[in-house]
Amino acid sequence: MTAVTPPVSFVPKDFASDQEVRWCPGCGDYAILKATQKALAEVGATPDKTVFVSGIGCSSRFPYYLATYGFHTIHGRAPAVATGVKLARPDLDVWIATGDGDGLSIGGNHLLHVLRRNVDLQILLFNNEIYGLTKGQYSPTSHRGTRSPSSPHGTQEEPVSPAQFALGAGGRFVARAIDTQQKQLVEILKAAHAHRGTSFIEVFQNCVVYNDNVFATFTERAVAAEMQLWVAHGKPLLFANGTRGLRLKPGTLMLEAVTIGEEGITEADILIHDQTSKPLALMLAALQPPTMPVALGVLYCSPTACLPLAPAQGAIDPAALPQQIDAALHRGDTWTIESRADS
Amino acid sequence: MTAVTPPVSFVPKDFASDQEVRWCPGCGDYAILKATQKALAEVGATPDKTVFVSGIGCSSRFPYYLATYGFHTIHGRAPAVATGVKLARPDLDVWIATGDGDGLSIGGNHLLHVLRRNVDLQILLFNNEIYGLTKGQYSPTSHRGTRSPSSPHGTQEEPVSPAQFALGAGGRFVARAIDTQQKQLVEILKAAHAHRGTSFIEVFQNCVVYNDNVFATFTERAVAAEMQLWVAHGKPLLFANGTRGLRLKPGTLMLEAVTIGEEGITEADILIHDQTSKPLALMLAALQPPTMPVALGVLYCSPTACLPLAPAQGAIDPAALPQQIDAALHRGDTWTIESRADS
Amino acid sequence: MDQINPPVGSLQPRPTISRLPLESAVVRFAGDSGDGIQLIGNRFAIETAQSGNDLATFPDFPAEIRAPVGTTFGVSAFQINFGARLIKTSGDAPDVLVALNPAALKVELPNLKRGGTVIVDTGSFSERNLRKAGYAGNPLADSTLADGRTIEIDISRLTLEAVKPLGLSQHDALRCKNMWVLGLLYWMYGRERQSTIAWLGKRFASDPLVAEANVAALNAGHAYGETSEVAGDITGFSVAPAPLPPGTYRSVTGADALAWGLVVGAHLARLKLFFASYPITPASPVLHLLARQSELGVTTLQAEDEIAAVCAAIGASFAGALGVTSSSGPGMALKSEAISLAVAAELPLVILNTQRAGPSTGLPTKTEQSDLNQALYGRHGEAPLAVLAARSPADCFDVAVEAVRLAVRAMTPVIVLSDGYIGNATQAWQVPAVADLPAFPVRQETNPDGFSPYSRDPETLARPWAVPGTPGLAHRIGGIERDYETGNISYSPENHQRMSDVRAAKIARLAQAIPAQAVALGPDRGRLALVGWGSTFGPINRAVSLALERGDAVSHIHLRHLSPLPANLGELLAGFDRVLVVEGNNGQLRALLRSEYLLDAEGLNKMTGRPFTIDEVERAIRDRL
Amino acid sequence: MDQINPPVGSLQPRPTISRLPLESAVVRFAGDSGDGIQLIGNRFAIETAQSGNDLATFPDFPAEIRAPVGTTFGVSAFQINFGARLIKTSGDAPDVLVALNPAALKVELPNLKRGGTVIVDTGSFSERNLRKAGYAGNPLADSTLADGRTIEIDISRLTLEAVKPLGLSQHDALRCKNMWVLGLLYWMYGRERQSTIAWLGKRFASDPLVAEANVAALNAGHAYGETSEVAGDITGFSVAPAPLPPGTYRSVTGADALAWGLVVGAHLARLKLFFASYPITPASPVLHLLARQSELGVTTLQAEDEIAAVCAAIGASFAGALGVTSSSGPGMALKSEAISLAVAAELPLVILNTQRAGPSTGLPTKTEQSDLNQALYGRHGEAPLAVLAARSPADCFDVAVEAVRLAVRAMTPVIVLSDGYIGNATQAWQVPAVADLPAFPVRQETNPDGFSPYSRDPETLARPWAVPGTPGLAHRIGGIERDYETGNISYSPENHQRMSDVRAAKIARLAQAIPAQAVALGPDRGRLALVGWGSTFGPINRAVSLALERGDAVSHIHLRHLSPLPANLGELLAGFDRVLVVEGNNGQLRALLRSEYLLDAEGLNKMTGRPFTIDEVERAIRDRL
Ligand SMILES: Cc1ncc(C[n+]2csc(CCOP(=O)(O)OP(=O)(O)O)c2C)c(N)n1
Ligand SMILES: Cc1ncc(C[n+]2csc(CCOP(=O)(O)OP(=O)(O)O)c2C)c(N)n1
Ligand code: SF4
Ligand code: SF4
Ligand SMILES: [Mg+2]
Ligand SMILES: [Mg+2]
Repeated sequence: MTAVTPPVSFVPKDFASDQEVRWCPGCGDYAILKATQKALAEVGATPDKTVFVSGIGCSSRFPYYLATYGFHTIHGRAPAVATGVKLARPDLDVWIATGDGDGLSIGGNHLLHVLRRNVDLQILLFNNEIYGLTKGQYSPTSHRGTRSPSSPHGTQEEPVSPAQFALGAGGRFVARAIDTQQKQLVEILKAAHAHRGTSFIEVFQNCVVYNDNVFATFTERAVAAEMQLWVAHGKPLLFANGTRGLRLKPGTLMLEAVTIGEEGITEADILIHDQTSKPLALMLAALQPPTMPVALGVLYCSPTACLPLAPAQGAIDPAALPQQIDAALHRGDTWTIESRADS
Repeated sequence: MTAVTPPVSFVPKDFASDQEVRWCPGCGDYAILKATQKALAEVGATPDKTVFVSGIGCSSRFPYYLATYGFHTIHGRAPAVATGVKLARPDLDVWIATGDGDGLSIGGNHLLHVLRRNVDLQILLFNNEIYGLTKGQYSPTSHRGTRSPSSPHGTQEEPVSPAQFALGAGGRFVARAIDTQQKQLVEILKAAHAHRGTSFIEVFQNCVVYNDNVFATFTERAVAAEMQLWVAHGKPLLFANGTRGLRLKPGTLMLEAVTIGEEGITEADILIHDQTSKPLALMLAALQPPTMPVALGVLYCSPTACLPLAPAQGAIDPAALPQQIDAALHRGDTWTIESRADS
Repeated sequence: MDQINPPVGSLQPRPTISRLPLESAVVRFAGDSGDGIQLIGNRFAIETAQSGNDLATFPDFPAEIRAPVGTTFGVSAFQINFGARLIKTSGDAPDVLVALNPAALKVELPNLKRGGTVIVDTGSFSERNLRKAGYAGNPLADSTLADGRTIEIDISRLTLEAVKPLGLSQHDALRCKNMWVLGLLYWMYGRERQSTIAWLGKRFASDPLVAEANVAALNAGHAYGETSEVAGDITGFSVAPAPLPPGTYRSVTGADALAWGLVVGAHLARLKLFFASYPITPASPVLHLLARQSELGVTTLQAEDEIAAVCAAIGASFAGALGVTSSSGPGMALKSEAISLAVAAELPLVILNTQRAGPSTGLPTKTEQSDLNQALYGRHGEAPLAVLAARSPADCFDVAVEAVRLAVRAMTPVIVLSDGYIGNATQAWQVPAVADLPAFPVRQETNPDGFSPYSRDPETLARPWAVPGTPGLAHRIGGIERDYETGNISYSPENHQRMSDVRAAKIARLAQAIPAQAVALGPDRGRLALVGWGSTFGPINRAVSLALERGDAVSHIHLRHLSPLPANLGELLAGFDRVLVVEGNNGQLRALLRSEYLLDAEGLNKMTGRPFTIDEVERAIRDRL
Repeated sequence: MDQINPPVGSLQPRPTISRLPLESAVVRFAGDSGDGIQLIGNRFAIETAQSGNDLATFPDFPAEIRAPVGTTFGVSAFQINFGARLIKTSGDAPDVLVALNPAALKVELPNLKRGGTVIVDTGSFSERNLRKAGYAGNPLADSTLADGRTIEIDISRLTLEAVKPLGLSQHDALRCKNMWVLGLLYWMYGRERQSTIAWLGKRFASDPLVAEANVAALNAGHAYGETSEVAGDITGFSVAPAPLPPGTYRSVTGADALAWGLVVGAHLARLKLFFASYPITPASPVLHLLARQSELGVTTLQAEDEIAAVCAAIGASFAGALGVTSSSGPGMALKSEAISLAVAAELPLVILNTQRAGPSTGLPTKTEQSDLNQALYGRHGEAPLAVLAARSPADCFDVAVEAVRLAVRAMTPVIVLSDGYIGNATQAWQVPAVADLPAFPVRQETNPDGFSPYSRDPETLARPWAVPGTPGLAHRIGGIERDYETGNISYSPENHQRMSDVRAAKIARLAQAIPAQAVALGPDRGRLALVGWGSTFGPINRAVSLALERGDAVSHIHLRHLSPLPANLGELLAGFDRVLVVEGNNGQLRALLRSEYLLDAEGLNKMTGRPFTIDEVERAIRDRL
């Protein structure tokens, strides 16, 4: 056996595997991969202690490109597999990569339950509002009217909002990011990693082939400032380079976008982001272009007890185990058959 | 063939089937059955046009006891089966009966998607915070610490809130009721029936055998007034016989219970229930004893387009169909092989 | 019909008198679900075991959680077969039936052995109860009970009288009825009361009055037997100890034994046990037992559904634990996609299926053996794995250990088939000493030199188990076809053929690691072999042993390993003129044996939700000899 | 190797010269995914069909959505087999390979027929592209292409030149390369250009410049052929029309034909078609086609997963529509619990499985026949149903209609097995006139007199289909065992046996409603029969016909009905000395035939993700005669 001394710290490229990356040229997944490698390095992760679990989809190829342990499982089930990994080995750092189809169509139930159980792991949901791998059918996040091979006349269904769903499911860390906005994405990944419990990150990811520019209404450079609201705990909910902000429409429970300086509005009127407020998080998650900017960043973070609990079971003494098992087997009613004289 | 002339209108017992009801004596399901039969009669339902679909569980035995069409399917899948029924036959009045295990454990994904698609049907979720039929294991709605055969040391998981989940999933009608409170339950069932789209009703149901009195904190007669807040659209959010109410805690996004007459509070300070406000519905759904009353009634009702859409496909002319199919088969590139002289 | 007047003031012990010796006996207790039938059944079983008999029991719960009192569908029953010989089944028809209400009589009487004895509580035969049971008249008054011996006792009244001095409410007093019955049965079969009295004291420690009342009822029932015996109304029996190997015994259900087998198997492999399941009848008791074993290092997860359960187990296996999941037919169907992933990923995984009667929801509380095909073939693609079946409650322990051994040996999923019958039935089980069992410690990979996640052990063809957290072995696996050498994704045609072949070969090769098939009973070759698997063991074995006693040339072959089949099986079967496959399905093993060995195997099949009776198997033997 | 100098200014038509007549030819187009290979393949197929040849094609997409340009895993190919005779497969090895870049040459060359012709675009053989393709040197310069005939043309440059007058960007101009190739191939096989030119006009109606450029490239390629032919560099071939029955034809993939078969089948049953599915490769195209047929009354639902899809279809069938669902192996696994419900509820349901290579995710874009066991046995409990398999793209239509007929006849689920090969392959298909097809209108129950939801038709054993909304028939059904008479829940042992028996009998009885098994080719009895099911039809049939031509005594038997098996099958097979079962799995049908008929059937098996070649089957025949 060769003793392997791990280097003290790792740089992003230490997290790149030797496998050729096979997403379409221009796919947003590349940027997410890059940000993840960077974030892993920055949080001081160790490849050997890190596990990426994924389902099926373009996005779910993610683990192959990371030099960590990885398990590309089956469609929709990554949260369940990852729960098993984490409960069996609480010391491992577990991440899930999933897509809008993998995570919210076939995998919706497992996503609900991993969030509810608050298993200590990070979930990256690549939302491209489409099924990439199976060639472009609409997904549960596709906006109403999306035309696709399976919806030639446009979808007639309301999409699910990943962030609202995650909050409704009991998620305690819910964030949003954009594939190409690396700086923010890396920071959010780091915050997710720091959070104890399930961290859910929806990444708006551009599928150049089947749904190109679907997020253009808020990701295009020209509209980015107007249409992106990056939230920060304790900071006012400002956007458009600080010229606009959100306040509670007086007398209602609705957020309203206002312009500083107009109608006597000052920065003091602007709501302060409180990442521990679930009602606020829900309202932020519901904002939509064109009338409202998209809320990005850590919408909600409010830690509570998570699974696995402190390793109470860690206290098993292997040497004592056989006797303990013997004792357990003898618990309750037992009786003894004596060896008989005549046998 | 005998011509059956349906009676013009039906009374509750016309909705009772000839099957012996086999729930445990004292089970809350009886009361829900009774209320449903009453509501069906009151909304003018016809047994022959009504379909109840259920999964598996004590609660899912519901269809057997109604003299309507019924389908007792498999565990967790009632929403999917019911979606098929409704899309195939938009003229039928479709109801789902499910439990907290059936609907929110194994069936969580289908519940999400029927709500998201907003299929025009009614869902009764019998929440007894336990798996009744399989003899008492905890369910996803069991409160933390619930001891059961599968959680001998008490559960370590946070429960899911059915109403919050339904709202997060995009539900457009979310209500809550209590099994034994017949008057309100019947009214809520009628409101659900009137709503176009998916109507979701969580009924707190007492399982006398495996989880007796789990809702006693708010259902016991002694605490009912203090701990039940029955909401009504356009009416102030009052409880405790009108002596207490909810207001928005000044400067926050939090509901606060206040006493009329104390600290200068008048009824005018009390929030008016707006069933079209999702943020309010979410806040109401999150209220919990002992510090807050449980919000009951129609928490949210905000209709939008639902499935099936107006029967655009109803316009198929059966006589013309063969030619239309022929035409479709010939669309695109075709060619003709002439009959050959030599054959 | 013997109407017995209760002996008044007869509670003093009487001198022991001569008893009728029996080789074995079948007793069935039946009453309303609220009557405490399971309790006295279990207690009777324990005393019987203590007295040295071998035994098997079967609890027969109603399908409803809590049916209305007095209805036929609310009848709860408990059957015990015990004897001076080795006991293989819980018995065909009871010799003695105890019916505590009319509904119990209605449901159970048809199953009584011809000429058997019925003990009824006449006190419960009210108009109302008769009506609830669906009796037009009173069966005690008409010819219903003509065939056999009926002992009518107003047990209700006698119980009330016995506990009267304690001043309990009528309701509470009547709840002691079951103890009165137990007392009577103790007397009939010569059992001691001491330990039951002690147990009652402990059980009702917080309520000494109730404890006392139960003891009083127990004693009264016992005394009643003594008195009647003297009067010649009730016969006392004696059943000598069975020739059991010396040791410590306990009674286990199949579910208990599976659970303990997993705990011990994981320990023998030196692995942590991770058990994920979703409740389903009749599989849940394994989850319940394991949920209580956290001090033994067992982690359990009640998953959101069966898919999540198997996936979590797979995740745990990937992470280096022994992942186990369990279910019954409908849940097994849901797991099949994920089991295929475990086949592809080549991870150890144990999957328990406690079969119930199907298809679909079927009869959840009834037994059947109809999931063999599903276990063998119920996956997409060619996804070979190992399949084992347990033959009896106690055998569940050995089979669970064997499943762990094979799973880690070949890095493969192993399906273990049990069923609702052996899952709930109990048997006396000799408790092993864990240290005496042969260990098979797993070697997880740690050496990065030349490491490939899909390199293979030349003997077993297993790939290395390289667990996350191991320095230098980070790798990626998945369900897409993997390169034979590197484990990376490969779309190569030749590689897929090679991998398909090696997956099949790996399972086939397990045949080298399992014992040759032996004959369970009878000669090694001959005119007729009865072949079974799983819970048919008891009835086949007993029927064959009776036939052998009669001098018939018949053998019993019972399979534990269904995939791969034992290497010598074809040859063994070829030694018989006729082969009769006895199974609780439409001929699933039969089809496998026919296809495998081109053998004209016949089938004895049954799908009633009930196990075979010895009698049914005996008749099939007679028909063929 | 022939280095050809492009003829300058040679775009005028030349007089037609004598062409080499061929009975059939296999052409394979290959290039980068961005090269428009599928487009010209399809176009070539249409022109070929118009000219009266029979044909079969197979598109071979890369596994990646959009692999980097120039890589081997980004190669897209399209193969066509066409002839003056009936064509059964898309051909073993191509006679002519068109390789539009080095990666295409690298991937495809090994499959070229010995002595076949390669046409390469030398313009794409840049350093960079060679490197991306993994070539160390230039294969055009070394001995790589020594075996056979290579035609090197700088197609890129010639295309640029041809479209230059139109002033397109280099990028847009190069995109016409595929049309240049198509023009050349049109010339080689004597195809007309008119309809393609018209089609280009329509396709690029919004961009006339692009249309013109494509036409120019097409013409240039064609003219190049003419010129070279005169120069003797490229041979022109002629393929006479095939002896096809007169009628209107179109080209269909298996997926198209399945979809149309469902539309027509539902119509023949006078039912509304409700189709629910979840996308999965290679099954999705059926969903895509049906999603476009709402004007024909088809309702489609893209469900949240496969379980929801099958459940919605079951719900629709319960509500009186024809419920259909479709998937591939992994999704089929997920559906199995619900299929069992449809068996228990006795509702008509059609389930399509377009098989792919497994286990687990396996090779999603590759073909296999390994889900037969899953279809036959992959459910818990005894849950018999009907299983059919389609033999070719066009046959998918007939099989889909047959599936609907059997489903409604017996009120049963029917599984239809197709696979990735025939699902994507195309074949010429004679378009039927719907009115000429025999209808089988369903009689849904309307009579309340003596109605019971589980009464049975004495002939078919089917229960009545009483649809919600029908006055007076309100009833409840479910997955718990139902009483034989009333349909209410029943826990009775005898009833479960009776219901199990009738479920089996109902499917067995379908054998009376299906045609007797005929021999597809060859004598009715003899030395050797090759037995197949599904997509092995083409290679087996062609191989057997070649063997028969050689005078070998061999027959081809091809099964459409796998459950129940045709009543005469055992007898038919017994007439052959040897039976060889050819299937793309490890011997699943073989095991069934062995078990069913105690017949020592051998297997010819393959699991490479590719269909059998004719050659492989021929060799197997030769080995056995
Ligand atoms: C059980 C099963 N059903 C369906 C599929 C086919 N499938 C693979 S990926 C996918 C959807 C992928 O969509 P998404 O999760 O959004 O990933 P993306 O490709 O867009 O990143 C589907 C339907 C499958 N592999 N397995
Ligand atoms: C596929 C499958 N898994 C598990 C079961 C067992 N099962 C039946 S009902 C049930 C839970 C019922 O709980 P709930 O929905 O809350 O209904 P309740 O009985 O409490 O009304 C379970 C686990 C099943 N029938 N099928
Ligand atoms: S199909 Fe879309 S999501 Fe998939 S790799 Fe290509 S661009 Fe990315
Ligand atoms: S177990 Fe509970 S939920 Fe089920 S019928 Fe009994 S009381 Fe009702
Ligand atoms: Mg996606
Ligand atoms: Mg419940």
